[in-house]
Amino acid sequence: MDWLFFSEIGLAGVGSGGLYALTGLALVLIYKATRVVNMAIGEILMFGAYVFMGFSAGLALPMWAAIPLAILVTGLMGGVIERLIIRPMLGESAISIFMVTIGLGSVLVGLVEIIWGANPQRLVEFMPSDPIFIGEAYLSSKVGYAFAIAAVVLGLFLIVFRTWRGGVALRATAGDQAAAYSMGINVPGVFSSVWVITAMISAGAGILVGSIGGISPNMGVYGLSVLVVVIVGGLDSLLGALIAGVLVGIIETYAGAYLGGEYKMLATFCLLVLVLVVRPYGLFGTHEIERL
Amino acid sequence: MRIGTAKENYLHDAALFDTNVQRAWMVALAAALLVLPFISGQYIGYLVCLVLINIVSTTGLNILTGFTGLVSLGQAAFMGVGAYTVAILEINAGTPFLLNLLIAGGAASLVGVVVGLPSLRVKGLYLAIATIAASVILHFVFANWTSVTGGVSGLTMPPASIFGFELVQPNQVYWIIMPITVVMLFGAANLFRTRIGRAFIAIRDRDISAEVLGIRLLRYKLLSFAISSFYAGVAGGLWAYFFRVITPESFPLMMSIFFLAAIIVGGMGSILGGILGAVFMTMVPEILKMMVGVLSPIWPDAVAVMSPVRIIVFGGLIIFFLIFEPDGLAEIWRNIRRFFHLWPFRT
Amino acid sequence: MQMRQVSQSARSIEPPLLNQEILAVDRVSLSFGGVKALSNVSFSVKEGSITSVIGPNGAGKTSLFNSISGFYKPSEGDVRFLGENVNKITAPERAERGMARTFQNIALFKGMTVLDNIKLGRHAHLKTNVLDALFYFGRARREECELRREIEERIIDFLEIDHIRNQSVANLSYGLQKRVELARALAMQPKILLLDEPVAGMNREETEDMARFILDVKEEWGVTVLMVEHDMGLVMDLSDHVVCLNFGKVITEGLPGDVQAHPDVISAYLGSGDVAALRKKFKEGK
Amino acid sequence: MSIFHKIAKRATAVALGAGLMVGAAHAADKKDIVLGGSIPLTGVFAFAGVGIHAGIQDAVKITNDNGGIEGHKLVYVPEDTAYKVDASVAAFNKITSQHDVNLYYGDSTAFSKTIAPELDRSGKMLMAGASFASELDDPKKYPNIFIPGPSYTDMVGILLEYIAKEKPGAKVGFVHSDTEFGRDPVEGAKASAKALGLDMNLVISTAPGGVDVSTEVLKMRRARPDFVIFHGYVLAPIPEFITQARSMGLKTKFMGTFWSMDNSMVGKMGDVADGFMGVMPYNYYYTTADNAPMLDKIRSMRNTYQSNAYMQGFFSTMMMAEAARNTVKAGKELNGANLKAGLQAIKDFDTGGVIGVPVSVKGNSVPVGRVYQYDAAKKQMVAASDWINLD
Repeated sequence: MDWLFFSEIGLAGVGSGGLYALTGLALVLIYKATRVVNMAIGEILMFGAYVFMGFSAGLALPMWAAIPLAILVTGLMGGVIERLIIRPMLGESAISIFMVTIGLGSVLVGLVEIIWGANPQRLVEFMPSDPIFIGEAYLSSKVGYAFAIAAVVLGLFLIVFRTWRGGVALRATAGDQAAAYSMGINVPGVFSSVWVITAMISAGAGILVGSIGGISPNMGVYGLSVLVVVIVGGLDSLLGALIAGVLVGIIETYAGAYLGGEYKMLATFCLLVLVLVVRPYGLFGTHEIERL
Repeated sequence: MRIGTAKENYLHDAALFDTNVQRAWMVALAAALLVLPFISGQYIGYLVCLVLINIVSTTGLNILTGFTGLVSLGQAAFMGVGAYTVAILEINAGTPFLLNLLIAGGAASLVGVVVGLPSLRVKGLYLAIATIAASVILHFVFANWTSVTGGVSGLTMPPASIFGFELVQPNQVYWIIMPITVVMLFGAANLFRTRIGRAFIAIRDRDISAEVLGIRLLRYKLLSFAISSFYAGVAGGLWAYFFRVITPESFPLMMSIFFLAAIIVGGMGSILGGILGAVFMTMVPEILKMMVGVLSPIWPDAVAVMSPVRIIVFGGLIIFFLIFEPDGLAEIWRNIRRFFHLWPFRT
Repeated sequence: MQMRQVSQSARSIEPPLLNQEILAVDRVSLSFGGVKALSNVSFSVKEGSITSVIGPNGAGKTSLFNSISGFYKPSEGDVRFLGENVNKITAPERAERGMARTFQNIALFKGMTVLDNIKLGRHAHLKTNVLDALFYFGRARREECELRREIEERIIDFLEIDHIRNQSVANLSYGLQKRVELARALAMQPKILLLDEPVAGMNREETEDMARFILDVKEEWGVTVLMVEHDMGLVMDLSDHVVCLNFGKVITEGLPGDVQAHPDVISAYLGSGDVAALRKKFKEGK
Repeated sequence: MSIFHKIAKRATAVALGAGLMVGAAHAADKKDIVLGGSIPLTGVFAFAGVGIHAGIQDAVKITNDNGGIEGHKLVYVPEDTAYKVDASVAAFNKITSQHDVNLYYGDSTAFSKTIAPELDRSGKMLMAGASFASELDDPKKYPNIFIPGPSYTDMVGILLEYIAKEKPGAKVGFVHSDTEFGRDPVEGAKASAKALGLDMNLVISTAPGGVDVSTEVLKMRRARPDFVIFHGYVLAPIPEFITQARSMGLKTKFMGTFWSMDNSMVGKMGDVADGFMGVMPYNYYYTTADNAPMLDKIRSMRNTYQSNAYMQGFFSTMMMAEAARNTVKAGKELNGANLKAGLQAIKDFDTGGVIGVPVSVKGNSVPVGRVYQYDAAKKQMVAASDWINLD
């Protein structure tokens, strides 16, 4: 057993897990506030990465402008999506909205192909490429920086979510929409802002994911792994998303390293099945009591 | 004007087609189905067969998702199980195609029941996501169980044959596909005239109340999975006889979404809806192609945006119907019919 | 159809014996995460009677019903139905044994017509299997026809809902929906009928119709009725036996008049702040 | 430009025009030969499909300008497939039911395999396509199909042969995508590496659509191969692999097969493109060589860079036309068997520079190729070896 190799794989796993956790956070946030599982999360992430490419490579803007702009534009798009297709579905069953987001994913793929074409692309390099060594263990610089950025964003977000007034409103809405509404919380407003915020988080994640592995219209597949992350963690648990994100990252990486690339997805989804059988509502999710 | 048809007894009242006009239309449709392959070219024949196969699978998914309320994104994978079963039987055993199709349906059914097992404990979104897991895992099996499935390069199989006559071209395979589709459609329609169909709808509308009213939830959910995947398995088997090459890429997740889209657009919980949805969604790309043909003199690049536009239209239809016409084309169709039935008394 | 004959003949062998206990609730307790919804509830229902459970809001009446019909599992105590302990028996099996119920917040299946909703009630007594169903030959066809005839003749006519049989239940008035629920419960071939607030939200006329139906069910069909109801007038008029619950406990039980006069009952309603409502109800009842 | 030149040019044009008209008149009384095509003009393979489409169009035009195929006009009937097998089969059915098709271009391995039984049954057609799948390189199993170049196994073979010559006993890594395309040459590559005395100490399969390659790079870091061959990719994740390998100080040389060899695609790799090598059966659009009139012709017809997919479509058409020519010349009916015989009769055929050496058909393929290397200064793939013929 090559322990250095083993630990390097582990590091890489934690690194990619950070990105899963970040995207998983976006998914959990939408679910907590609106009870919707957003199947288009991978496509929103992809869209964000393409917008970034448009600004950085297409318009040749500097990084300090391209990244915030891409995040803002994607956030704006999140708001538009909410107004146009999620708001009219308010009050419909969760399953219907789930299917709407599947349709949304498809529309986004088509849009990206029309605007930027179907070819795979690379993003402009903006992270240092010197490798990182933790002890003797090697960590790909991009994975390392991406993890660091994801961790910082996650930390900031959690602080804001716990303290800021909007975060409180969101948590209240998550508890009980009708009650929150009667207490004067602007529930539709909360919905809109949740979509905006999650689209922004996804765009950020998309830029990081894209800068590691390149971007293409079928990059949305990434969303499937994120889906596993939030189910494993529990759909309504932020903490669950963080822990499951890292867990899925590690499992996927070890499976890829020791069994082969084709086992990555298999390992992820076997974990999903295991969790569904053993703890159907995830490691940290709450099981809602059913009523007649 | 077709109001005031008096029913003679309960048997007639419960018939699938209850007016003479309806029956006349059915006879006309049957006649059309019988002469079609003689007058259509290979291309039309190809499209018709594809539509029919999609109708079978869509109807299967409709039973599970539209009628029982269990969303599944595994329909394409279940089709894959059926297709591989048929190919393996056809290559190794050379058994008659009807038997192969039955076994294919049965095999898919079994897999469907296993996938449905989590419905004991989870429902709604969780179950939908469990079915995604099923399609990922089945895809892995198709791609990596090389000794049985031929791995990534898949299986190539001989055509179906009746009395030594090989059915190769679309207009020939049609004679397998069409009758089976018709039988399976009648089967699905019949299902909802009995206690089983009613139990499915009850589970969809209020599962817990249904349980108190005497319906064993797990048994009926699994039964719905079994029937639905049986349809998928047979559809997959037909697909195998139609294309005669099966690879793991033949049944992607996107295809499952296609079937979901078909029932949404056609009308969830309506047999007619499943048919209309399958026809419509299969024909959309063809319609777009024709539009490109019309547009190309004015806009030469039209063909370049064809594929993305198709994807957008596909997703857009899902969204549009869910928001504006959740009962789908079937409801639109009923409205049109109602309009003509009552015309000119009411408009 | 065969099934129906069997059950009828079974009934004719054992003629209904009044005063024989058909359902017994024996020291049943139920708690949700530490909150006790029911504690040590005991009472019994005599065959052929109309028994009512009353009590202020939140007294645990619906929890009691849910425990009887098998949706909740009591944390302690037994429910006995036809002399058999049904604690380990699932809700569908209880339904099969002859427990039928209606729901406080109407639980009709909005995707089906009135007729299909009623037919659904017979589910547990039908035998059609998948193959019969797919081909609709033989048993399926026979069973459906027989069921249809019986529902038309015995239930639809009885409850006077023939004009709406082919409508979707979603379009019906509240009163009619309640009536369809009763029809569905009757289609279950019940030995005991659990009615959860059968006249809640109904106007005077609808209430009177429903009262008549409940009496007829008891007298003509010979079905035992257990109901939860707030309408004291109805309770006093119809009941043979009344059980009063408060805070998950049985305060008192007995003949309607006795229960009504019981000081604990009045104070229970007083304590819940419903006193004005209670007075009004009592007045209406008299 | 002098007047003399202008006149000369116009004269040429008139002569050409006259020739064209003669050819057209000539062709009019002979039956058209139809080349059908399932072309992925849209979808994930569109970048190739568009090139293929242009290549076929130009080759058809040139053929007809030169009097067609023994007087028969070549007609190209394409249909978009979006790189989906069912759409491809639909296109095939549509085209064959509307035209009398003798030649066909298919867009994928799966399509080729799907339609092969139908080709055998109808016995009317010869088919080439975008697939170089080794499995198709079997005249017995696929009598009506050919590969317009070396099979994937042959491509890797050419690379391995080059490696063996450059550095005998070198350590070689093989990185492929976990798809039918990617897995195709794995077994063949292992066998020929062994035969050539190379040490293939690293075989990695990557998940399709997988974004993160850092674990794969970790494996590479341990195996320290002298050469790594990528197969089954167009672009991603090759650049990231190379970037990380370079940042770890590996001196490995990286190579690709045909579909990752397009000049503009390699250019997109950025800094790490320099030194990227690979096998390509054809010359590039910009290759200047003596005695390459076809390349001149292409450049005169299209003044911007054309992809390697263009060359592929162009060469496929040339080969199909040549096979048809041989058949017509032999006075035989145009059908699958005769066309295949006509194809196999192609010996030392001068492609006018599309391929730098005279080509011959062996089995179902044309196993010839050349190793190129990217020169960042020129922004071009330049030849790194002579033409290699596999036997």
